[in-house]
This record gives sequence, structure tokens and C-alpha cells, in this order.
Amino acid sequence: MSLDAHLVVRRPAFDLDLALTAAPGEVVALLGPNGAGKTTALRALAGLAPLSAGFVRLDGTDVRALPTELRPIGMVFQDYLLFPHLSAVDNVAFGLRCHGARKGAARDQARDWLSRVGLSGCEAKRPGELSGGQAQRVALARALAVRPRLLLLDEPLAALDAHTRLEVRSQLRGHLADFGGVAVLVTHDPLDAMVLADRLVVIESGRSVQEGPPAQVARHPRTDFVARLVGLNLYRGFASGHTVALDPGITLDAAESLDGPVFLTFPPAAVALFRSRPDGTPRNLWRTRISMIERHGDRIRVHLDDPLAVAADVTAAAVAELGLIEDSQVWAAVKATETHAYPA
Amino acid sequence: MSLDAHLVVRRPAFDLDLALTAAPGEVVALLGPNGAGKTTALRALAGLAPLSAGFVRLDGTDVRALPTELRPIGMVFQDYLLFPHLSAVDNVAFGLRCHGARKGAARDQARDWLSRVGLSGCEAKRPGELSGGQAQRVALARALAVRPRLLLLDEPLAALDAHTRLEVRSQLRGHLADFGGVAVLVTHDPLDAMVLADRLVVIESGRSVQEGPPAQVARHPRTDFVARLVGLNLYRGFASGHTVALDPGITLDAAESLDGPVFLTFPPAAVALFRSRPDGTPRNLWRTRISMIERHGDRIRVHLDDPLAVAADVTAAAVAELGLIEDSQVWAAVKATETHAYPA
Amino acid sequence: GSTATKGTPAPGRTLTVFAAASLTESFKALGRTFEAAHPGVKVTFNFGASSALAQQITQGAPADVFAAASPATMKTVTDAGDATAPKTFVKNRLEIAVPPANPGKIVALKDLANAKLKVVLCAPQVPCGAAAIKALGAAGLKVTPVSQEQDVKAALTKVELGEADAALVYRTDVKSAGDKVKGIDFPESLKAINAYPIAVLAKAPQAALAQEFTQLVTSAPGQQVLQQAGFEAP
Amino acid sequence: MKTISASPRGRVPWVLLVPALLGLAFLVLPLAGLLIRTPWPTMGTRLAQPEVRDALGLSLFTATLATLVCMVCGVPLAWLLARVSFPGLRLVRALVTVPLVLPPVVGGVALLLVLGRRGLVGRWLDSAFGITLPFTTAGVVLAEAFVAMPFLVISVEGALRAADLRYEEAAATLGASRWTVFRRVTLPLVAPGIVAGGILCWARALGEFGATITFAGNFPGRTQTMPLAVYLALETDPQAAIVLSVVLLAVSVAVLAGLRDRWIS
Amino acid sequence: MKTISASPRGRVPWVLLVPALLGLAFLVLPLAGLLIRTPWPTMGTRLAQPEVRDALGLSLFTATLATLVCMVCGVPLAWLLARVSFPGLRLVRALVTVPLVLPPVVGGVALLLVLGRRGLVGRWLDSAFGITLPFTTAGVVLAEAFVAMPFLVISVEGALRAADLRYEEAAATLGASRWTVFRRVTLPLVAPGIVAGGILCWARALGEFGATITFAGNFPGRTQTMPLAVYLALETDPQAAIVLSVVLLAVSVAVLAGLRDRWIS
Ligand SMILES: Nc1ncnc2c1ncn2[C@@H]1O[C@H](COP(=O)(O)OP(=O)(O)OP(=O)(O)O)[C@@H](O)[C@H]1O
Ligand SMILES: Nc1ncnc2c1ncn2[C@@H]1O[C@H](COP(=O)(O)OP(=O)(O)OP(=O)(O)O)[C@@H](O)[C@H]1O
Ligand SMILES: [Mg+2]
Ligand SMILES: [Mg+2]
Repeated sequence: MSLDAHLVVRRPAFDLDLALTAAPGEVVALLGPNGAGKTTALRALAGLAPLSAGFVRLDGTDVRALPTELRPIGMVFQDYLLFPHLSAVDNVAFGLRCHGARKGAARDQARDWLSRVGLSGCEAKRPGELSGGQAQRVALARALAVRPRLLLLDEPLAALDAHTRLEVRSQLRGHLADFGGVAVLVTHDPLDAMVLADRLVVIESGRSVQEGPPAQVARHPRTDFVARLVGLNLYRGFASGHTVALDPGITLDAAESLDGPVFLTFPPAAVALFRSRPDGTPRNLWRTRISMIERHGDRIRVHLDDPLAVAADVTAAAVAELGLIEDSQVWAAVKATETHAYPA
Repeated sequence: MSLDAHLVVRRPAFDLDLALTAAPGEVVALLGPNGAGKTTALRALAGLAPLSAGFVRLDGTDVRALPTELRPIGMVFQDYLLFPHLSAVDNVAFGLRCHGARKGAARDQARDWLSRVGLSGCEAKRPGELSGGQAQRVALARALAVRPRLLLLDEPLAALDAHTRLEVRSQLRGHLADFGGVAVLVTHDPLDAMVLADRLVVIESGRSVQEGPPAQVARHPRTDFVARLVGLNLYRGFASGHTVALDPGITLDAAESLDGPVFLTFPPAAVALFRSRPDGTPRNLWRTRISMIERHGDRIRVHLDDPLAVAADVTAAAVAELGLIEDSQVWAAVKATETHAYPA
Repeated sequence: GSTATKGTPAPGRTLTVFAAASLTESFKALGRTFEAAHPGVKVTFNFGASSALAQQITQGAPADVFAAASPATMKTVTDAGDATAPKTFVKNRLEIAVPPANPGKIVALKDLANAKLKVVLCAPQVPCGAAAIKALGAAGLKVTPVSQEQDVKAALTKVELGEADAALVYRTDVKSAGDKVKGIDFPESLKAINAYPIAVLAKAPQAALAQEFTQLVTSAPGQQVLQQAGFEAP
Repeated sequence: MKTISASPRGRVPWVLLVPALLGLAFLVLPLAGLLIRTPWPTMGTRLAQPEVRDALGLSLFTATLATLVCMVCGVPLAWLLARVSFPGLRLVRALVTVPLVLPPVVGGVALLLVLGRRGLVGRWLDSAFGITLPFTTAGVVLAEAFVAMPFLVISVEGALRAADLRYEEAAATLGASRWTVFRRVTLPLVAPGIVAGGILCWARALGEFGATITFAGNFPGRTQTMPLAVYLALETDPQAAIVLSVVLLAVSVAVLAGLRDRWIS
Repeated sequence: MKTISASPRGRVPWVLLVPALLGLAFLVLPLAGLLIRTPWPTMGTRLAQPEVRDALGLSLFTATLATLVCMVCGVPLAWLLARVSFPGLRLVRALVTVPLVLPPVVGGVALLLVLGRRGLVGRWLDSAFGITLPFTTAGVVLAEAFVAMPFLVISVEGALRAADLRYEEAAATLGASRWTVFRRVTLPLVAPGIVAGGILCWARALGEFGATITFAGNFPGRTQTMPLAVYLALETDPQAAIVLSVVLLAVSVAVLAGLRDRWIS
């Protein structure tokens, strides 16, 4: 099963226009900010949102005219949508029965699926009696049970506790590896995306802004959204050799030598802060202002804003030593070896 | 506002029995596996789930007999429960109007709250026209807008994209810091819990299994759930001085000197693996079996099972060099300085 | 217009007449005559099934005159003490009603005994049914109807629509149906004549006018109007 | 550019379409039968008769008023049955269906027994306030409301039972009293059920005959509604009865077709 | 140990309770009036009369059968109106209410015009199959179904409109055809609405008088249902009519109280 789709969905205040392809067996993760159109894209693939234009080809055949129930799909909804009048096991058996299984056989298989997602014992519960995480696992089992050739997963792990999440994730990975179909996965967790997906598609405002293998996307973000997702500072600039001129009039040195428009990234941990201008001549050095200081667990993130918006991670000791406070002026330095440029 | 509650909710297949207290201004995070009873506890606090026994005291007054609408609460539901017939702004204004605000004033305030959660522009949308993350932010704004003195948050950030999540989290933190009430927060994200909460309460099967400040819980996990949550290997044992005898008949040396029943932890990264018995005499050394190897992003996790279930993190290079494969035998060593014991 | 009339008292006096539905046309005409003769007086009618009207009267309805379609219903009113001394003002006689084409080829009462025909009669509880039983009994006939109708109009409707081949109904009804049914007179009908009694009610708000109205009904001009509709003199 | 529908919602299955069309034919064909028999040429003159217009106006007025009365009392009653548990609930719920089963004429008699001048309550209303209800337009409204209210109550109760209670819980956490929850959450959520109930109620009131003629009598301009006029016309001139029925139908279908879609969307 | 209710759902607000109780009193008091007037001592002998038992049995039988007919045709029709959009939908939806507004006697006439011996369809039924419907028990069922079906259709349509469509979407992604979705998702989700509609339908059929007597006539044991018996008893013996009504009521209330809670829970 291969997927080749061009999804155009027009709404009064929102337009989706997305080309999406996947080779057999490939897992594609859709990433993007809230409201970017990820759910809309899945619904369009499923035939639940009418296409304003475009096509959905599965193995070369356009299924645009096919009603949802005839598409070889399985879908996990963001809010599960378990049938409230059926028990967990009957929810899972539902699809199997629609695909022709006998009642007994369907239930046996359904029980099997439930135990695979760690829910033996919850078979007889109604959705109203399940916890959020349990409901999400039932929804996952229900979608997987029909052995779809195109699997559409809308944040399938969001409600799971950290441990179950690991387990279900690795099961899901095994499952996705086994099956020859295509999986399209929406997630907000970069780790989920990295672990599960062969390819990331980043959507913003209904348009694809970056695509590629997870590692490459993580190394070479092309939008602020991706940069923040993978925890990098990202800037657009113009390179001449190792020197990159950024928009606010600052020049930084990068490890790579390039010419023309480039992106430039460095991790927050690569930023060093100084109360006064340090000695020596680190070339990537500028005077700036602290706009906000945040404590994240055991590390401290300092946001700098003027002239360049930069996130810097420093130790608590450094904050105390340098007496860093919001709205004060500091010097920031980045080693050229940690600064990474690539063509824009 | 201080909270002192003993929540007992009996259901056919599930019992919640939880004592919960919070000082004014405190933020308590409830953590626990799916189905542990977190949502049930919040519902009991809100008066939505009938208490089988126990009490809920706010500032010393038992509100058990008070109907939900008279309790000074705000609640974010796991599945948002936005009123489908009201626009986003009217959803937020709803509670304000119930608390006596005029229509115009309530709407103005509601618009304000929506912009604080980054949803200016979505005011007129109905819940059916919001994306999952947008809906969750509206739900959060709706609960915060009534300025409750007991704030109940059921995974309020689960559907947010990574960036928005950071932002809303830091806003929420600011908000929680401002207000003198108590917040009870359910979350599956350890980072959320660490950043937002003053105290963690870990629930398993309806019972509190561990409580304390985030850092302490993270350092001294007392159940497997917590250990996995914070990424540590955890064992129960019996200490005589630095030596701890674990259940499967293995003895490990710990950094601390204790006597009696103890917990022993070490991080996966502290485990070294060897193909053959290493030279020298590292005391914490044993022969074991690899049960599974997993790639998590750029690090590799090796699961060892016999005689002790251990997670070890190694580099890709090490895996290749040592030719680690599943089901093979290796030697595992842990430095005593990284092994941490504390009374059980 | 409906709200305006609600509860608005008539400019002058109002005479309220409760009358059997079968009297609708003739009584409306008489009412106009009465109003012409009594300026300032308005006659309002409440037409309905005699039995329902009797119920209303015994429950205290503010009526002046009651004209029933059978002595039996009038009796329930007099028994309750709501009226005294009813007078019979017209009589009505049965006829056989058949569709214009007369598919059952009926010419006399005995033809109704043919089991192949669909005959409808009125239910024994209502006056025309009681009369039919009397007539058939007098003729010594046993007729099994397909239906015992609630009232004479229902029986007539069945014939009009061709559902029934024949029905025993009143002459007045055959007459009002025009050319949609054909009436067949039969001699036995003389044995089963139904009388219409009229009475001034005991608590009549307009007792004097009520008395005059009943006089109009029994007077020669009144009888002429009624006989035009097919009724017979008492 | 024209929208290409990308989500053709499968075929309408035969097993639903066939009975649905059968049902529709069953409901609509008799109407066709009536229309064929209607003496159209006389239609104009009939409509011009002030009595007909009075009756039609009175019918619309009383049916609408009766529906309002039913809404005001019936929706809270449905809510009570669906949301509050009290002893005897089952019995009360069954009792609400009584006026549905009662032959309307008997219903009228029962109303007379209670609200008539000599009735249980009516006696007192008469002596204390000088109010008599039978044979007045108010009596028509009451008779219609009595017969039509169960339709509203039962269908609204059904809608309330099918509604998701959790929205009401959410409203309670926001400080909404039960009344506010009812008004601002429950009512809008079950609006389609209430519209359906209101339509049933209005239509039933509009077509009501037996209880009205028994309780309120048959006085033109005051209590003679269209069904009563039809009944009298049947006595004297069946054609006229058909014409009047068709007029009643046309008006009610027009009202429903006009209003309902506005309510629904 | 006794459960302590920790979630007292506020007080029942007066503004709901008062109209609800008023409505309830309004519906139930006339019944009380009837019961007071009922000549209880004669009850036993009445009930022993075979005619009464025949009429009661026939009523229950035909009303139940009519409800089944209405369910089979009416639920799909309601689904069609709520879920499929086609040209003329608004008109069809309004037309469905026709039998509701039609005075029942006229409804009976309309049925005769279509299904009678000389009716549009009846003529053909007669000549082709030798089936005549008037004056038969089948005719009673048809007349009752005609009058009662709109109640079912409209209240079920209301319930369908209030249902959350997304469950149906979820079922479609699992490969369920529209028919399967209807049967296994839609129907169970709107069950309370269907039960409510069924009750309305059954009760209306049970109390049906005008269309039945006009279309099917009145023959004891074959087409004489309780309302017909009641009406005729009113002519001669109002007391007897009240007794019969009370019997009809008691039976229907018992049936509803017994069955409904089983369906609902
Ligand atoms: N039925 C609808 N009608 C109109 N607009 C809609 C509808 N559903 C969604 N939208 C809008 O379309 C945009 C995309 O929504 P979508 O649900 O696809 O986002 P998403 O990427 O899934 O976001 P999230 O991560 O928050 O779930 C949003 O701006 C949303 O407000
Ligand atoms: N209405 C109910 N009736 C019966 N059992 C229920 C009901 N609601 C929840 N349960 C059960 O009670 C237990 C606790 O549920 P709860 O929703 O409190 O879990 P939770 O901690 O919120 O889990 P999650 O993280 O998955 O949301 C679960 O085992 C669940 O199946
Ligand atoms: Mg989404
Ligand atoms: Mg939960």
C-alpha cells in the first residue's frame, strides 16, 4: 500500500493544501502547532472531510469517490470517540464484525487486542467507566484490530501515562514495522515522532513547511516551530564563507563555510553569558538584554531578546554567581564550532 | 484557601481512598498510571463523584454537603467538555456570567482570557470548529476565568503542541503563583509536574504511594512507577552498612551506609556492560542476559532481565563494538558511587 | 377576529341554543328568523352530538334551549332536573341509502338480508341504530352489518364513498347528501320513527326568549323550514 | 470553483430507503386522495366566508397559546422526570401518558368534571374569582393543552435522557445553579428534541376535536375551531368538510415548513 | 455501610418545580375527577362482560401492531429526514405532520379515498388480490398507524438531530456501511428518543377513535376498539363510558409503567 495524496480543504478561516506521499510500510508523522490542520488532513484522508480539490491515491487508485467505510483505513480520533453504548471489547470487535467476522471470533480477537494494549480486565467496561488513558488504548486497539492498510493516528498516546506510553509506543512501533501499510501519525511529542516515524512532515497553517527523516529535520530545522520543537535557536541569515550576517545586523561565525541565504542554529546550552565584556576575542559575542528567566527542572533557561531573541541554558550556580536578573544587560557568546549553518 | 480532604469513592471494581492536603497557594500534582483514580479524585473534590466516606474541607469547612456549583472551584476536564452550542468566547464567559458578571463585561474578560492562552481570533468559533489543542486552551481559560480558589486541572496541557505547551505552562505557573488558592493538577508529564507543582502525590490503584516535593520524589522513588517516571532503576533490599542484599540474591554496594530495609536506585546510564568478565574488582558486577534492545532517539537502551531486571543506556558505538544482541549473555557493572540507597 | 370575540358580551341579549348536529342547517335558518323578529337579540348555537350536549348541560353549561336528537338523551337531562316538559317538535324516518348506481340492486328492506352485500347500520346505542333494530324487527329480518356506525353521518359516508352497498339512515340525511346517494323508502320505517324533543332549561338565563324560540320551532313557519330539510311534523 | 465532494457518504441503503418511502407514501397518499376530491372551484368562496376565517384564526391562535402553555409547564415537567429521582417517579411518568390514551371526548368530560362550573376545582374558581372556563376561548386552550401536553413532555423527556450529562457537570463546576444549567446548557443541547415536541404539540392541538367540543362547546368565533367546523360541515356538506380540512392542512404545512427549518438550523 | 451522597445536586429550582407540578396537576387532576365519578361497584361486572374484554384485547393488539408498523416504516423515514439531504426535504418534513393536523374523521375519509373499495389503491388491491381493508381488523391497524406514525417520525427525527454525528463517522472508519452504522451505532445512541416516540405512537394508537371508526367501522370483536366502545357507551350510559375509560387507562398505565423503565435503563 502506497499513499499519494494532495489534500485541499477550504474553510472560511482556514485552508489546508498539503501534498502527502508515503511508500509502502512507511510511517509519516505530521507535526505542527495547534490548529495547523493535522486533524483536518487525517479526516480528509479518511474521507470524513470533503476535499475541495486534490486526490487521495492508494496504490495508484484514487479513492476520492469512495465513502469512508470502503477505504481500507483505521483511525484513532483525538478524543477517542468510543461508542458509549458498547463495552470495551465490543468497541474493539465492532470493526472486526463490520469486516465479516463472526461474533465469537470477533470478540476473541478483540480480547486479544485489549490484552496487547494492557487492558485485560477492562473488557466489560463501558467507555463511561474507563479512565482517559484506558479509553485511548481501547481506541488504539479498535483501530488496529481491523488491520487497516492506511492507519491514521491522531495523538494516539497523548493520554497515556509515561510508562504505558513507552510500552504502547514500542508495541506500536513493532506493529507498524510488521504491517505493509502506511501509517500517518499526528503527535506533539518530538520523541514519539522520532521513535515511530520514518519521515516527518511539519505543517503550519495548512501548508507543509518541512519534510524529511527525523534526524535530518532535527538537525536542520527550517522554521521556528521545528527549531523550538528540537530545542535549537534558529535564525535566517546571509553567509559569506564562515561569516553569517543575521537580520538584526549581527554577524556570527559558523562551523560551515557557505555562500548565500542560510539558516543558522545553535543549542541553548552553547550560549555563555557574562556580566561584563569577556577578555580574549570570542568572535560570536554581543551585548544583550535578559527578558525572562525560567526554571525548568534543574536547569535554568534565560531568554535574551535585544537585538537577537536567544534562549540560553545555564546552571543555577551561574545565575547566582553572575546575579542574572530580568531586564539586566549581559554579554552573550557562542562558540563557532557549535554554530551550524545550512542553505536556506 | 487550604485543602484537607479524605476522599473515599467505592466502585464495583475500583476503590479510591486518598488523603489530600494542601496549604494555601500550594500546587499539588497527582501522578499515577492510567486508571489509578486521578480523575476520580478530582471529581470527588468537585462534588461530581459522590463520596462513599470521608470529607472535603476547604479552609476548615466541610463542603461535602455543598453542591458542585456552590464550591469555589474551577475545573479543566480531560476531554474539555466545551459547550458545543456556545462560541469559544461564550464558553469562557459562561462561568463569569454565573458569578454575576454582566454580559458585556463577561465577554470582555473572556476575550482577555482567550488572548492570554493565545487564541485571539478564535473567539467566535464553536467547539466543533476548534482543533484539539485550541479546545483545551479554551477549557483552561474557562476554568481560570472564574478565579476559583480550588483549581482542578485534569491533564490541562496534554493536547498542546510542544511550543504552546511551554508557553501555557509558564503562564499557568505564573497564574498559580499569583493566586492564593490551591491547585490540584493531574499530569502524565514528569516535567510538567516538576515545573508546576510544589508537591507530588503519586497514586496507584486508588491509594497514595508516595508524596513529597518534586525533587525528593525524583531522587528517592518508592515504587516502580515513580522510578520509571524519573528514569531510574529501583530495587528493594536489605542493607548492612554499604552492602545491600537484593531479592534475587544479588548484593550491591551503595554510596550510603544504612541498616535495615532500603530502596536502592541507580540511573541506566550508570550501568556498564562487558562481553566478558572485566579485570579489576568492581564490586557491583554480575552476569546477566539481554532481553531487549531499543533505540530511543540517539541513545540505546538495553534491557537486562536475569537475575535482575535492569535498564542500561549505552552508546551506539558500544553496541556495535560489543556486538550486543538480544538473548546473549553479558556482564553488568555499576559504580558504587552512582548507587543510591535510602530507607524503605 | 377570534380574540376580539372572546368574552365580549353581545350588545343586547344572547339566547344560547344547544342542538343536535343534525339540526345545524335548519336551526341556523330559524335563528336568523328569530333574530330578525327580536332586534338586539343574538342567537348562538352549540351544535354537537346530543349525548355530549347533555353532558355539558348536566355539568352546568349556561344554555337556554336544548334540542336533542332522541328522547333518551333528553331524558338524561330531565332526570338530572335540568329541564322539564320536553316537547317533540319533529320526527325523522329511516330510509335505505344506496349509491346512485345501486350496485346491490336493492329495492326493499328484505334485500338487506343478502349476506353478500355490505350493509352498515348505526350502532344500537345511537337513535338511528335503535330505530333500525325496531324496523328490522318489525319486518322479521336478520341483517348482519359489516359495521355498526357511531352515527348516521358515518353510515352515510360509507355509502357515499361506495364502501357499503346500503345503509339505514334518516330521510333528512339522504336529502342533505343530494345526488351522492339514492334514498329508498320502505314501509316498515313507519314502525321506527325517531322523535326530536326540545325543552327550555331549568336554569336558562334567558327563559322568556327560550320559550319564544321553542314556540318558533313548533310554529308553522318553523315547521316549514324543518320539513324542507326532510323532517316530518310530530 | 465548484466544491468537489470528497466524502460521498455511501449509498442510502435499500433496507432503510424502502420502508422509509413506504411510510412516506402511506402518510402522504391519503392526502393526495383528499386533494383529488377537493372541489377546487369552490375553494375561493369558502375561504371568503368570515366563519371559516374566524375558525382558522381561532385554531391557530388557540393551538399556539396551548403550545406555549405546554412549553411552560411541560418542559420543566419533562426535566423533572428525566433529571430528578423521587419516589413514585415511574407512576408519575406513566400517568403523564394518560391524556394520550383517554379518548378525547372522555378527556373533555373529565375536564368538565374538574374545571366545569360544578367541577372539583371549577366550582371554587367560579365562587372565588367568578371564572368559568367551559365554553370560553380559554377553555379551548385548556382542552387543547390537556390533550397535547403529553406529546411535548414525553418527547422532551426522551431528548433529555439522550443528552450527555457531562456538559451539565461542567456547567456546575463553573458555578451554574441547576436553573442556569437548565436554561443555558440543557435547553440548547436538547433544542432539536424540544422543537420536535413543540411541533407534535402544536399539530395535535390544531387537530384537536373531541375534548374541545365537549369541554368548550362549539360556538362560532369563540370556541369553534377548524376541526369543529369540519365536523359540522360533515353533517351538512361533506365536500365543504374536505375543503375546510385542506385549508387547515395547507396552513399548518406552510407554518411548519416555514418555521421549523428556521428553528432547526 | 450506607453510601453518603457527597454530591447533593443542588435544590430543584422553584422556577422549574412550580410549572412542572402545575403541569402535572393539570394532566392528572382530570383523571382524578374521572376516578371519583367511577361507579366502582359496577366495575367487576363490566369487566366480566365479554364485549369489554374483546374490545380491550383488540385495542391492545391493534395498537401494538400499529406501533410495530410505525417503527418499521417510521424510524427509517425519520433517519431519511435527519440524515439525507434531498430536494424537497423541507416539504416532505412538513407533509409528515399532515395526519397530525387532519381531524381524524377526515383522516379516515382520506384513507377510504385511497385504500377503500373504490379508492385509488384499494380498487387495485381488490381486483388484483381480493383484499379489502375497510371493516377489517387490518383496517383498524392501518388507521391507527396512519394517525400515530407522525408522532414516532417527528420525535425520532428530533432525537437523531440531537445525536453526536462523530460516532457515526468513527463507525464509518471501522468499515461500517450506512446500514450497519444505523443499526449498531445510531439506533442504540438514540434509543431513548425511539422509546419516547414508540410510547407516543402506541398511546396515540390506543386512544385513536375518529379515523378508526371512519375507515374500519365499528363491529364488536373485529373492529370495535375501546375508544369506540367508550364513545358508544357515552350515548346511552355515561357512567359505563367512564368505567370503560378507566379500564383502558389502568391497562395502558400498567403497560407503560411496566415496560418503559425496562427499556429506559
Ligand atoms: N468544522 C470546522 N469548521 C471550521 N473550522 C474548523 C473546523 N474544524 C477545525 N477548524 C479550524 O481549522 C483549523 C485546523 O484544525 P485542525 O483540527 O485540523 O488542527 P490540528 O492541527 O489538528 O490542531 P491540534 O493539534 O490542536 O489538534 C483550526 O484553525 C480550526 O480552528
Ligand atoms: N463511572 C465509572 N464507573 C465504574 N468505574 C469507573 C468509572 N469511571 C472510572 N472508573 C474506573 O475507575 C478507575 C479510575 O478511573 P480514573 O478515571 O479516576 O483514572 P485516572 O487516574 O484518571 O486515569 P487516566 O490517567 O487514564 O485518565 C479506572 O479503573 C476506571 O476504569
Ligand atoms: Mg487535532
Ligand atoms: Mg483521568
